[in-house]
Amino acid sequence: MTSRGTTSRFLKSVLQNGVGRYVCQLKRVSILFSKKNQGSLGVRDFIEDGIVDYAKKNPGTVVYVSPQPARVPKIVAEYLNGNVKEEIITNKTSLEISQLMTKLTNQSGLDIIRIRKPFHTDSPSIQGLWHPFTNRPPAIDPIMPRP
Amino acid sequence: MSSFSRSAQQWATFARSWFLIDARMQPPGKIATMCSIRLQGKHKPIYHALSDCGDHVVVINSKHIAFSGNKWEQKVYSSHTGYPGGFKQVTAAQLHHKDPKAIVKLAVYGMLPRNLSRRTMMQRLHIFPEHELPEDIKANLTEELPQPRDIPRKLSEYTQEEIDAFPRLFTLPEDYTMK
Amino acid sequence: MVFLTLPCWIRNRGTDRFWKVQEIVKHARHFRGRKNRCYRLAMRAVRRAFVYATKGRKLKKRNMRTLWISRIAAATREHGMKYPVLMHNLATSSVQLNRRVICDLAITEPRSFLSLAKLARARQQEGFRAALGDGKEPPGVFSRVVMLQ
Amino acid sequence: MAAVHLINRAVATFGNNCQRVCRNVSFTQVREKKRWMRAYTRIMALKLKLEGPPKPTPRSHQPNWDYHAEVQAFGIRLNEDFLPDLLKSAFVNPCYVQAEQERRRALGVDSEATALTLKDNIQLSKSGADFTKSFLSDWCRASFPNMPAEGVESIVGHLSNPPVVTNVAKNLGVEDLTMSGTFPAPDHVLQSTFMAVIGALLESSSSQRAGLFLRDFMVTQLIGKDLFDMWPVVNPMGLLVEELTKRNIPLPEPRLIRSAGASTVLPLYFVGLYSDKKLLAQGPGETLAVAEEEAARVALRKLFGYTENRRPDDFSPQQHQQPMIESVSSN
Repeated sequence: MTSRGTTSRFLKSVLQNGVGRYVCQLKRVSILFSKKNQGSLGVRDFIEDGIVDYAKKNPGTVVYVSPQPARVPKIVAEYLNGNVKEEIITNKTSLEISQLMTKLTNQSGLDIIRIRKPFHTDSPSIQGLWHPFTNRPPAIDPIMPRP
Repeated sequence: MSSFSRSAQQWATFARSWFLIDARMQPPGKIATMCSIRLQGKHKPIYHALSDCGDHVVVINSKHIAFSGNKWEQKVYSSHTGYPGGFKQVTAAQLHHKDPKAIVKLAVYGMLPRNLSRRTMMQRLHIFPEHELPEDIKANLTEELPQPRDIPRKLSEYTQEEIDAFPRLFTLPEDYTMK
Repeated sequence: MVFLTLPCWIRNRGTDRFWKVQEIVKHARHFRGRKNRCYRLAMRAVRRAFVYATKGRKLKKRNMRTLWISRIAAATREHGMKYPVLMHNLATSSVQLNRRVICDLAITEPRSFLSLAKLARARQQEGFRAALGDGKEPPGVFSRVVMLQ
Repeated sequence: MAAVHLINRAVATFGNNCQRVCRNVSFTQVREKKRWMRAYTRIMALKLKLEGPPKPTPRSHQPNWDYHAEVQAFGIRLNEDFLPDLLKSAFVNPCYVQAEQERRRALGVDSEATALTLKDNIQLSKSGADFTKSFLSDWCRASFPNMPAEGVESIVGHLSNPPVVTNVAKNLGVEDLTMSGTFPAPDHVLQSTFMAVIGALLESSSSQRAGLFLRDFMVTQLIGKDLFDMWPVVNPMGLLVEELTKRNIPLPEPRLIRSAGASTVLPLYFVGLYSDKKLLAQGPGETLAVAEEEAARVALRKLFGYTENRRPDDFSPQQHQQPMIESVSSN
């Protein structure tokens, strides 16, 4: 993929998250699955085994479990900055789903696009940026061609 | 020194400064290297080839440049007018006689990178054959660059005492006649 | 659509041309000219672009390094040294900053860079002194080291 | 080879087709490009063009919504102990209560039989806004002791400005929980709701917790902000003279230190401010007046301790508690 043709952004966090205190950015997660369909087998396992543990571990996230006649089971994750992310979990095992849930929990909810540099700062300089007179001896007199 | 406002900081960082070079008794190649580095902006830590951060250079006394060796006679500047039989060749001395700015200018032009910004950089080069500068350019100058070569003193500039004090290798016989 | 005959059924199988075109053209939407909409031209342009992108991934590292080096060279000359002198003497005084960091320091933290340059200069002088030994030239020998000092 | 393969496939699918027709099964899985997709997407795009994007529905009207759980999770997510009833009432805006009453009247519900027992958040919002203001100005005074009252005021004013507060509120998930008469909730409603949340926190735990909350979510918005973006000073030189006379420092004397390209259209001047032959500050600019003003701003920033390279503000949970109690109790 060419880098010019793809969207990109700089590294940032939502609302300076983690400077004061860390807030888990995942506010709501709903698991849509079917009670009968074969593709939802792993989801049903996960709901039996892991979902309660997950909800206990992450009390700041509201977990909705909604069985419905759906052929494609999915996880709909909603983030604090208003982004909604859907993950399709057809034919995934319970373990894979729990890993996916952990991943979704740890994400910030910002768009997942190319990040231009792995570091970014708004104020890059402490001592002051270079300018043409930083390292030049001060010249009080105007410059004149010597006679 | 920090904590300028952002716009002021940017204005300061990307400002163009003006350099003065005195070419009296200097080799044109050395002058041209100094010029081409400044014109490209390669003397700044913020250099980038695409950011057009070159400075202005003012060269004075280009009439009094000094070629070493027999370059005045042997160095040839060739050009072609494009017409049949239009191949012109002039020696450095002839060219210098015709246009005292030309040698420095050609030397700098040859040292700049061959790209679209070459002509723009050349526009930032100001060459003056003599010592005098117009007032508006004089007001712009920020720094004078040191000359790359020390100017040798002429014999006429030495005082009689210094000449007498100079160690002699041999004394000419009394009856020696100059040819 | 209903296909009751076998030939019609067979003819309409296979990938849709539309989607085939979209797969290529989506990479060429920001190109200039007809390349961004005509499949034939887009195909070539996109292939070339991907080849350039592949090569560019290597080239970028090389170009960045040359850029850092020219910037460090510029900053070093401001302090009256040359680039190889600075880098060599920093290495011998076991300063393990890479070129990217030194270049960033030269732009954003000029005073730290100045102290680095001073360190390198001190190391250079020390090296000269060590090379000179007792500081005397052997008779009849002109040492360039002495002149540099 | 390919032809044989094709025929085999054709025969197989034809057989399937026959079976399907016989059994009248309507659909089987096809592992191909979804060929209906092109027409479908085109129709949807056309529809979008004709009708415009659909109206946003509040999250509470969409499936999977449990208000109680959401409110509970809101408090836990932010690591704060709210009283649930207090927090719930903090989200109820007066405009919502009004709209709800009107709706009931329109539906013909007897207002006495099913009385609307909703408490709105005016009280909480007021107490929260007051606390925010006092805390923020205390914090500013504690962190920038040299800042004059106007500067503190403008910093606090910037932080409690609707754009900043609504941005914080939206990114903390207040928007979903807000009960407002109109949707999407207008900025001032969001702001008063956020203030009410702070008021609820103030009542349900201590003022210290509320202070920490403000510090972690509001004061962090100061990071990377320039002082004079928040505080529009028209005449910085006059202010500098005023400040210096207050501190008994000799008045500044502007001097042109350096210049470049003075007769071009892109000149650069550096003006230094000297007071008692010591350099206070220097500033670049495109004209002498601008450079002098910039130098005065730099000097002011240095005087007030709001330079870009100042020590970062302390946001760690333990160490800052001590001065905060003092500042709050002194209030």
